[in-house]
Amino acid sequence: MTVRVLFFAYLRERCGVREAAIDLPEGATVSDLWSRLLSRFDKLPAEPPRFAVNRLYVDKAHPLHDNDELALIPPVSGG
Amino acid sequence: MTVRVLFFAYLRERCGVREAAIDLPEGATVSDLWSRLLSRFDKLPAEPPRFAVNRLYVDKAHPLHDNDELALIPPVSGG
Amino acid sequence: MKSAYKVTEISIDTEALLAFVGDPAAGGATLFVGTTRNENEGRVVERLEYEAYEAMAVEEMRRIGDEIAHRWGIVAVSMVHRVGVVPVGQVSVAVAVSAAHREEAFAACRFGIDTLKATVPIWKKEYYEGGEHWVGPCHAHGAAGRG
Amino acid sequence: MKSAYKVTEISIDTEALLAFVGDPAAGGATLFVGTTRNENEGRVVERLEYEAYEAMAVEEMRRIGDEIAHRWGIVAVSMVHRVGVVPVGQVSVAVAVSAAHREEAFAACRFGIDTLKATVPIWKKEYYEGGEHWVGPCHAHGAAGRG
Repeated sequence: MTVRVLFFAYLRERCGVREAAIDLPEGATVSDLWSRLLSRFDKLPAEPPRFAVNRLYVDKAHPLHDNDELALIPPVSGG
Repeated sequence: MTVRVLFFAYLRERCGVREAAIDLPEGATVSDLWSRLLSRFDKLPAEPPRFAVNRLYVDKAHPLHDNDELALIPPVSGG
Repeated sequence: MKSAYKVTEISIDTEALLAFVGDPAAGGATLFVGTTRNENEGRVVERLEYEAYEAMAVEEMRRIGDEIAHRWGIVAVSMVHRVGVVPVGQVSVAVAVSAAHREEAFAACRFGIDTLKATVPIWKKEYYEGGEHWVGPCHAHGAAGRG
Repeated sequence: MKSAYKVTEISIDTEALLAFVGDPAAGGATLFVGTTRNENEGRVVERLEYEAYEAMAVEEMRRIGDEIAHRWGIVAVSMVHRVGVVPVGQVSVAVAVSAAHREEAFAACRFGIDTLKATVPIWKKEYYEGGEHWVGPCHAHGAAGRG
Protein backbone atom coordinates (compact mmCIF):
# COMPACT_ATOMS: atom_id res chain seq x y z
CA MET A 1 0.00 0.00 0.00
CA THR A 2 0.97 3.63 -0.45
CA VAL A 3 0.56 6.37 2.13
CA ARG A 4 0.81 10.07 1.36
CA VAL A 5 2.90 11.92 3.97
CA LEU A 6 2.57 15.67 4.55
CA PHE A 7 5.27 17.89 6.04
CA PHE A 8 4.53 21.26 7.63
CA ALA A 9 6.32 24.24 9.11
CA TYR A 10 9.79 23.53 10.48
CA LEU A 11 9.68 19.86 9.39
CA ARG A 12 8.84 20.95 5.84
CA GLU A 13 11.71 23.43 5.85
CA ARG A 14 14.26 21.04 7.39
CA CYS A 15 13.41 18.13 5.14
CA GLY A 16 12.92 20.36 2.09
CA VAL A 17 9.75 18.54 1.09
CA ARG A 18 6.01 19.20 1.30
CA GLU A 19 4.85 15.68 0.71
CA ALA A 20 6.11 12.20 -0.06
CA ALA A 21 4.50 8.92 -1.15
CA ILE A 22 5.72 6.01 0.97
CA ASP A 23 5.17 2.33 0.13
CA LEU A 24 4.48 0.10 3.10
CA PRO A 25 3.58 -3.55 3.64
CA GLU A 26 -0.04 -4.34 4.49
CA GLY A 27 -0.72 -4.06 8.23
CA ALA A 28 1.85 -1.32 8.79
CA THR A 29 1.17 1.18 11.57
CA VAL A 30 2.04 4.85 12.05
CA SER A 31 5.04 3.67 14.05
CA ASP A 32 6.29 1.59 11.14
CA LEU A 33 5.88 4.54 8.81
CA TRP A 34 7.80 6.80 11.18
CA SER A 35 10.74 4.35 11.18
CA ARG A 36 10.67 4.34 7.40
CA LEU A 37 10.66 8.15 7.33
CA LEU A 38 13.60 8.33 9.76
CA SER A 39 15.69 6.21 7.43
CA ARG A 40 14.73 8.27 4.39
CA PHE A 41 14.90 11.85 5.80
CA ASP A 42 18.01 12.32 7.90
CA LYS A 43 16.94 15.82 8.96
CA LEU A 44 13.96 14.45 10.88
CA PRO A 45 14.42 14.71 14.64
CA ALA A 46 14.57 11.44 16.60
CA GLU A 47 11.67 12.61 18.73
CA PRO A 48 8.46 12.03 16.75
CA PRO A 49 5.91 14.83 16.25
CA ARG A 50 2.15 14.29 16.59
CA PHE A 51 0.52 12.37 13.78
CA ALA A 52 -2.78 12.85 11.98
CA VAL A 53 -4.28 10.30 9.63
CA ASN A 54 -6.95 11.56 7.26
CA ARG A 55 -7.11 14.79 9.27
CA LEU A 56 -7.62 13.21 12.70
CA TYR A 57 -5.00 12.96 15.46
CA VAL A 58 -3.98 9.33 16.02
CA ASP A 59 -1.43 7.52 18.17
CA LYS A 60 1.56 5.55 16.87
CA ALA A 61 -0.25 2.22 17.00
CA HIS A 62 -2.86 3.39 14.49
CA PRO A 63 -3.07 0.97 11.51
CA LEU A 64 -2.59 2.47 8.07
CA HIS A 65 -4.49 1.76 4.89
CA ASP A 66 -3.83 2.28 1.21
CA ASN A 67 -4.21 5.94 0.16
CA ASP A 68 -4.20 7.22 3.75
CA GLU A 69 -3.00 10.78 4.24
CA LEU A 70 -0.59 10.98 7.15
CA ALA A 71 0.50 14.41 8.40
CA LEU A 72 3.47 15.10 10.62
CA ILE A 73 2.22 17.73 13.07
CA PRO A 74 4.97 19.66 14.83
CA PRO A 75 3.91 21.62 17.95
CA VAL A 76 1.09 23.89 16.78
CA SER A 77 1.30 27.64 17.34
CA GLY A 78 -1.80 29.15 15.79
CA GLY A 79 -3.63 32.02 17.44
CA MET B 1 -29.84 75.92 49.86
CA THR B 2 -31.36 74.39 46.76
CA VAL B 3 -30.77 70.88 45.46
CA ARG B 4 -31.71 69.70 41.99
CA VAL B 5 -33.38 66.29 42.05
CA LEU B 6 -33.44 63.99 39.00
CA PHE B 7 -35.99 61.25 38.37
CA PHE B 8 -35.37 58.33 36.01
CA ALA B 9 -37.16 55.35 34.52
CA TYR B 10 -40.10 54.06 36.56
CA LEU B 11 -39.73 56.79 39.20
CA ARG B 12 -39.90 59.45 36.47
CA GLU B 13 -43.01 57.84 34.99
CA ARG B 14 -44.78 57.33 38.34
CA CYS B 15 -44.07 60.81 39.65
CA GLY B 16 -44.61 62.42 36.24
CA VAL B 17 -41.54 64.61 36.63
CA ARG B 18 -37.98 64.60 35.29
CA GLU B 19 -36.51 66.98 37.81
CA ALA B 20 -37.43 69.16 40.73
CA ALA B 21 -35.66 71.91 42.69
CA ILE B 22 -35.95 71.35 46.43
CA ASP B 23 -35.12 73.94 49.09
CA LEU B 24 -33.45 72.57 52.21
CA PRO B 25 -31.96 74.00 55.40
CA GLU B 26 -28.16 74.15 55.61
CA GLY B 27 -26.68 70.89 56.88
CA ALA B 28 -29.40 68.72 55.38
CA THR B 29 -28.47 65.18 54.32
CA VAL B 30 -29.71 62.89 51.57
CA SER B 31 -31.97 61.32 54.18
CA ASP B 32 -33.56 64.68 54.95
CA LEU B 33 -34.10 65.30 51.26
CA TRP B 34 -35.73 61.89 50.84
CA SER B 35 -38.21 62.69 53.63
CA ARG B 36 -39.01 65.96 51.90
CA LEU B 37 -39.54 64.15 48.58
CA LEU B 38 -41.83 61.57 50.19
CA SER B 39 -44.11 64.32 51.45
CA ARG B 40 -44.15 66.05 48.08
CA PHE B 41 -44.50 63.08 45.69
CA ASP B 42 -47.07 60.64 46.96
CA LYS B 43 -46.27 58.16 44.17
CA LEU B 44 -42.77 57.58 45.53
CA PRO B 45 -42.39 54.14 47.13
CA ALA B 46 -41.63 54.04 50.86
CA GLU B 47 -38.49 52.01 50.13
CA PRO B 48 -35.78 54.45 48.98
CA PRO B 49 -33.82 53.86 45.76
CA ARG B 50 -30.06 54.33 45.52
CA PHE B 51 -28.88 57.91 45.53
CA ALA B 52 -26.17 59.68 43.55
CA VAL B 53 -24.92 63.17 44.34
CA ASN B 54 -23.07 64.95 41.57
CA ARG B 55 -22.88 61.66 39.65
CA LEU B 56 -21.40 59.54 42.44
CA TYR B 57 -23.26 56.95 44.50
CA VAL B 58 -23.62 58.10 48.14
CA ASP B 59 -25.34 56.80 51.26
CA LYS B 60 -28.22 58.47 53.05
CA ALA B 61 -25.98 60.22 55.56
CA HIS B 62 -24.21 62.15 52.80
CA PRO B 63 -24.38 65.93 53.50
CA LEU B 64 -25.84 68.10 50.76
CA HIS B 65 -24.64 71.45 49.50
CA ASP B 66 -26.20 74.29 47.53
CA ASN B 67 -26.57 73.41 43.83
CA ASP B 68 -25.92 69.72 44.36
CA GLU B 69 -27.47 67.39 41.78
CA LEU B 70 -29.15 64.45 43.48
CA ALA B 71 -30.37 61.56 41.34
CA LEU B 72 -32.82 58.90 42.44
CA ILE B 73 -31.42 55.67 40.99
CA PRO B 74 -33.93 52.83 40.74
CA PRO B 75 -32.47 49.33 40.21
CA VAL B 76 -30.33 49.63 37.08
CA SER B 77 -30.91 47.30 34.15
CA GLY B 78 -28.48 48.31 31.43
CA GLY B 79 -26.75 45.76 29.29
CA MET C 1 -3.97 53.26 28.80
CA LYS C 2 -6.32 54.32 26.00
CA SER C 3 -9.99 54.53 26.92
CA ALA C 4 -13.29 55.72 25.48
CA TYR C 5 -16.79 55.71 26.95
CA LYS C 6 -20.01 56.75 25.32
CA VAL C 7 -23.79 56.74 25.47
CA THR C 8 -25.28 56.90 21.99
CA GLU C 9 -28.71 57.09 20.36
CA ILE C 10 -27.54 55.46 17.13
CA SER C 11 -26.30 51.97 16.22
CA ILE C 12 -23.14 50.88 18.00
CA ASP C 13 -20.20 50.60 15.59
CA THR C 14 -18.40 47.51 16.88
CA GLU C 15 -15.80 47.72 14.12
CA ALA C 16 -14.80 51.19 15.34
CA LEU C 17 -14.61 49.86 18.90
CA LEU C 18 -12.25 47.05 17.87
CA ALA C 19 -10.17 49.51 15.85
CA PHE C 20 -9.97 51.81 18.88
CA VAL C 21 -8.64 49.10 21.21
CA GLY C 22 -6.31 47.71 18.54
CA ASP C 23 -2.67 48.46 19.27
CA PRO C 24 0.76 47.12 18.26
CA ALA C 25 1.35 46.25 21.92
CA ALA C 26 -1.83 44.16 22.12
CA GLY C 27 -1.76 40.41 21.52
CA GLY C 28 -5.53 40.21 21.54
CA ALA C 29 -8.84 41.85 22.25
CA THR C 30 -12.11 40.60 23.68
CA LEU C 31 -15.37 42.23 22.68
CA PHE C 32 -18.71 41.55 24.29
CA VAL C 33 -21.92 42.76 22.71
CA GLY C 34 -25.30 42.54 24.38
CA THR C 35 -28.16 42.17 21.93
CA THR C 36 -31.92 42.39 22.26
CA ARG C 37 -33.34 38.93 22.60
CA ASN C 38 -36.75 38.00 21.18
CA GLU C 39 -37.81 36.29 24.42
CA ASN C 40 -37.49 37.00 28.14
CA GLU C 41 -38.98 34.98 30.97
CA GLY C 42 -41.51 33.48 28.62
CA ARG C 43 -42.62 36.76 27.08
CA VAL C 44 -42.26 37.54 23.36
CA VAL C 45 -40.15 40.70 23.32
CA GLU C 46 -40.85 43.21 20.55
CA ARG C 47 -38.21 45.79 21.40
CA LEU C 48 -36.32 47.31 24.31
CA GLU C 49 -36.08 50.96 25.16
CA TYR C 50 -33.18 52.25 27.23
CA GLU C 51 -32.96 55.42 29.31
CA ALA C 52 -29.70 56.70 30.78
CA TYR C 53 -28.55 59.23 33.32
CA GLU C 54 -26.03 60.02 30.65
CA ALA C 55 -23.51 62.21 32.45
CA MET C 56 -23.21 59.78 35.36
CA ALA C 57 -23.31 56.72 33.09
CA VAL C 58 -20.21 57.91 31.25
CA GLU C 59 -18.44 58.76 34.52
CA GLU C 60 -19.35 55.37 35.97
CA MET C 61 -18.01 53.61 32.87
CA ARG C 62 -14.78 55.54 33.32
CA ARG C 63 -14.56 54.40 36.95
CA ILE C 64 -15.02 50.80 35.81
CA GLY C 65 -12.33 51.27 33.16
CA ASP C 66 -9.95 52.70 35.75
CA GLU C 67 -10.64 49.76 38.05
CA ILE C 68 -9.94 47.37 35.17
CA ALA C 69 -6.65 49.12 34.45
CA HIS C 70 -5.80 48.86 38.14
CA ARG C 71 -6.55 45.12 38.34
CA TRP C 72 -5.16 43.93 35.00
CA GLY C 73 -2.42 45.10 32.70
CA ILE C 74 -4.47 46.13 29.70
CA VAL C 75 -3.72 48.20 26.62
CA ALA C 76 -7.08 49.83 25.92
CA VAL C 77 -10.73 49.69 26.95
CA SER C 78 -13.92 51.04 25.47
CA MET C 79 -17.56 50.86 26.55
CA VAL C 80 -20.61 52.07 24.66
CA HIS C 81 -24.28 51.85 25.60
CA ARG C 82 -27.13 52.66 23.31
CA VAL C 83 -30.25 54.50 24.49
CA GLY C 84 -33.70 54.81 22.96
CA VAL C 85 -35.34 51.99 21.07
CA VAL C 86 -33.18 48.92 20.35
CA PRO C 87 -34.99 46.45 18.05
CA VAL C 88 -34.62 42.68 18.47
CA GLY C 89 -31.23 41.44 17.28
CA GLN C 90 -29.48 44.80 17.57
CA VAL C 91 -26.63 45.69 19.90
CA SER C 92 -27.51 47.60 23.08
CA VAL C 93 -24.11 47.53 24.78
CA ALA C 94 -20.51 46.78 23.82
CA VAL C 95 -17.38 46.37 25.94
CA ALA C 96 -13.98 45.92 24.29
CA VAL C 97 -10.64 45.35 26.00
CA SER C 98 -7.23 44.75 24.47
CA ALA C 99 -4.22 43.39 26.36
CA ALA C 100 -0.84 41.83 25.75
CA HIS C 101 -2.32 38.39 26.52
CA ARG C 102 -5.79 36.90 26.21
CA GLU C 103 -6.20 36.00 29.89
CA GLU C 104 -6.31 39.68 30.81
CA ALA C 105 -8.49 40.60 27.83
CA PHE C 106 -11.12 38.00 28.79
CA ALA C 107 -11.08 38.70 32.54
CA ALA C 108 -11.22 42.45 32.10
CA CYS C 109 -14.00 42.33 29.49
CA ARG C 110 -16.09 40.06 31.68
CA PHE C 111 -15.55 42.29 34.71
CA GLY C 112 -16.45 45.29 32.57
CA ILE C 113 -19.83 44.04 31.40
CA ASP C 114 -20.72 42.52 34.79
CA THR C 115 -19.92 45.75 36.63
CA LEU C 116 -21.57 47.92 33.99
CA LYS C 117 -24.79 45.98 34.43
CA ALA C 118 -24.61 46.37 38.21
CA THR C 119 -23.68 50.03 38.58
CA VAL C 120 -24.08 52.15 35.43
CA PRO C 121 -27.32 54.19 35.69
CA ILE C 122 -29.16 52.92 32.63
CA TRP C 123 -32.64 51.43 32.60
CA LYS C 124 -34.33 49.07 30.21
CA LYS C 125 -38.03 49.03 29.39
CA GLU C 126 -39.27 45.88 27.80
CA TYR C 127 -42.10 46.05 25.26
CA TYR C 128 -43.60 42.61 24.87
CA GLU C 129 -46.74 41.14 23.43
CA GLY C 130 -49.50 42.48 25.61
CA GLY C 131 -47.60 44.98 27.72
CA GLU C 132 -44.52 46.84 28.78
CA HIS C 133 -42.49 47.16 31.94
CA TRP C 134 -39.30 48.50 33.40
CA VAL C 135 -36.83 45.69 33.97
CA GLY C 136 -35.34 45.56 37.46
CA PRO C 137 -33.86 42.97 39.77
CA CYS C 138 -36.87 43.12 42.09
CA HIS C 139 -39.48 44.31 39.59
CA ALA C 140 -39.59 47.30 41.92
CA HIS C 141 -41.56 49.15 39.26
CA GLY C 142 -44.52 46.98 40.09
CA ALA C 143 -44.56 47.94 43.78
CA ALA C 144 -47.53 49.98 44.88
CA GLY C 145 -46.95 53.61 45.75
CA ARG C 146 -47.99 54.95 49.11
CA GLY C 147 -50.58 57.34 47.72
CA MET D 1 -26.71 25.64 16.01
CA LYS D 2 -25.25 27.85 13.29
CA SER D 3 -21.52 27.47 12.68
CA ALA D 4 -18.83 28.58 10.23
CA TYR D 5 -15.12 27.80 10.10
CA LYS D 6 -12.53 29.15 7.73
CA VAL D 7 -8.85 29.55 6.92
CA THR D 8 -8.23 32.67 4.88
CA GLU D 9 -5.36 34.45 3.19
CA ILE D 10 -6.99 37.87 3.41
CA SER D 11 -7.91 40.19 6.28
CA ILE D 12 -10.41 38.76 8.75
CA ASP D 13 -13.74 40.57 8.59
CA THR D 14 -14.77 40.71 12.25
CA GLU D 15 -17.94 42.60 11.43
CA ALA D 16 -19.08 39.73 9.22
CA LEU D 17 -18.27 37.29 12.02
CA LEU D 18 -20.40 39.21 14.51
CA ALA D 19 -23.20 39.48 11.97
CA PHE D 20 -23.01 35.72 11.39
CA VAL D 21 -23.41 34.85 15.08
CA GLY D 22 -26.07 37.52 15.62
CA ASP D 23 -29.51 36.04 16.13
CA PRO D 24 -32.86 37.08 17.62
CA ALA D 25 -32.47 34.26 20.17
CA ALA D 26 -29.06 35.55 21.34
CA GLY D 27 -28.74 37.87 24.32
CA GLY D 28 -25.09 38.48 23.62
CA ALA D 29 -21.96 37.51 21.76
CA THR D 30 -18.30 37.35 22.73
CA LEU D 31 -15.61 37.87 20.12
CA PHE D 32 -11.93 37.26 20.67
CA VAL D 33 -9.38 38.47 18.16
CA GLY D 34 -5.70 37.61 18.33
CA THR D 35 -3.46 40.31 16.88
CA THR D 36 0.20 40.42 15.98
CA ARG D 37 2.12 42.02 18.81
CA ASN D 38 5.20 44.16 18.19
CA GLU D 39 7.18 42.33 20.88
CA ASN D 40 7.66 38.74 22.01
CA GLU D 41 10.03 37.48 24.69
CA GLY D 42 12.12 40.60 24.34
CA ARG D 43 12.37 40.48 20.55
CA VAL D 44 11.08 43.26 18.29
CA VAL D 45 8.59 41.47 16.04
CA GLU D 46 8.29 42.71 12.46
CA ARG D 47 5.59 40.36 11.22
CA LEU D 48 4.23 36.87 11.64
CA GLU D 49 3.70 34.32 8.93
CA TYR D 50 1.21 31.50 9.42
CA GLU D 51 1.05 28.14 7.68
CA ALA D 52 -1.92 25.79 7.98
CA TYR D 53 -2.80 22.22 7.21
CA GLU D 54 -5.94 23.77 5.91
CA ALA D 55 -8.26 20.81 5.41
CA MET D 56 -7.55 19.45 8.88
CA ALA D 57 -7.55 22.92 10.47
CA VAL D 58 -11.13 23.50 9.35
CA GLU D 59 -12.19 20.02 10.50
CA GLU D 60 -10.52 20.54 13.85
CA MET D 61 -12.29 23.90 14.29
CA ARG D 62 -15.55 22.10 13.57
CA ARG D 63 -14.75 19.49 16.23
CA ILE D 64 -14.10 22.32 18.72
CA GLY D 65 -17.37 23.99 17.74
CA ASP D 66 -19.26 20.73 18.22
CA GLU D 67 -17.65 20.28 21.64
CA ILE D 68 -18.67 23.83 22.56
CA ALA D 69 -22.25 23.14 21.49
CA HIS D 70 -22.18 19.98 23.58
CA ARG D 71 -20.90 21.74 26.71
CA TRP D 72 -22.85 24.99 26.56
CA GLY D 73 -26.17 26.06 25.16
CA ILE D 74 -25.04 28.41 22.44
CA VAL D 75 -26.76 29.94 19.44
CA ALA D 76 -23.89 30.21 16.95
CA VAL D 77 -20.12 29.91 16.69
CA SER D 78 -17.58 30.96 14.11
CA MET D 79 -13.79 30.63 13.93
CA VAL D 80 -11.46 32.07 11.34
CA HIS D 81 -7.68 31.87 11.10
CA ARG D 82 -5.58 33.85 8.69
CA VAL D 83 -2.55 32.36 6.93
CA GLY D 84 0.38 34.00 5.17
CA VAL D 85 1.92 37.26 6.39
CA VAL D 86 0.09 39.06 9.20
CA PRO D 87 1.63 42.49 9.89
CA VAL D 88 1.89 43.92 13.41
CA GLY D 89 -1.48 45.09 14.72
CA GLN D 90 -3.56 42.96 12.36
CA VAL D 91 -5.90 40.12 13.29
CA SER D 92 -4.57 36.57 12.87
CA VAL D 93 -7.45 34.68 14.49
CA ALA D 94 -11.03 35.36 15.53
CA VAL D 95 -13.50 33.30 17.56
CA ALA D 96 -17.10 34.49 17.98
CA VAL D 97 -19.84 32.82 20.01
CA SER D 98 -23.39 33.97 20.64
CA ALA D 99 -25.67 32.60 23.34
CA ALA D 100 -28.85 33.41 25.19
CA HIS D 101 -26.78 34.63 28.16
CA ARG D 102 -23.30 36.08 28.51
CA GLU D 103 -21.93 33.41 30.86
CA GLU D 104 -22.12 30.84 28.07
CA ALA D 105 -20.83 33.26 25.44
CA PHE D 106 -17.72 34.06 27.51
CA ALA D 107 -16.98 30.50 28.60
CA ALA D 108 -17.46 29.05 25.13
CA CYS D 109 -15.38 31.74 23.42
CA ARG D 110 -12.55 31.26 25.90
CA PHE D 111 -12.67 27.48 25.46
CA GLY D 112 -12.72 27.98 21.70
CA ILE D 113 -9.55 30.06 21.46
CA ASP D 114 -7.71 28.00 24.10
CA THR D 115 -8.49 24.74 22.33
CA LEU D 116 -7.83 26.18 18.88
CA LYS D 117 -4.35 27.20 20.00
CA ALA D 118 -3.70 23.72 21.40
CA THR D 119 -5.01 21.50 18.64
CA VAL D 120 -5.63 23.23 15.30
CA PRO D 121 -2.74 22.45 12.91
CA ILE D 122 -1.50 25.97 12.22
CA TRP D 123 2.06 27.20 12.69
CA LYS D 124 3.45 30.65 13.25
CA LYS D 125 6.82 31.85 12.07
CA GLU D 126 8.07 34.95 13.78
CA TYR D 127 10.17 37.45 11.85
CA TYR D 128 12.01 39.67 14.29
CA GLU D 129 14.90 42.07 14.21
CA GLY D 130 17.88 39.91 13.39
CA GLY D 131 16.21 36.60 12.61
CA GLU D 132 13.22 34.35 12.19
CA HIS D 133 11.98 31.19 13.81
CA TRP D 134 9.04 28.84 14.04
CA VAL D 135 7.18 29.39 17.29
CA GLY D 136 6.57 26.24 19.32
CA PRO D 137 6.00 25.28 22.93
CA CYS D 138 9.44 23.63 23.18
CA HIS D 139 11.19 25.55 20.42
CA ALA D 140 11.44 22.11 18.87
CA HIS D 141 12.42 23.81 15.60
CA GLY D 142 15.81 24.52 17.16
CA ALA D 143 16.50 20.88 18.00
CA ALA D 144 19.34 19.34 16.06
CA GLY D 145 18.50 16.74 13.45
CA ARG D 146 20.13 13.37 13.57
CA GLY D 147 21.95 13.78 10.27
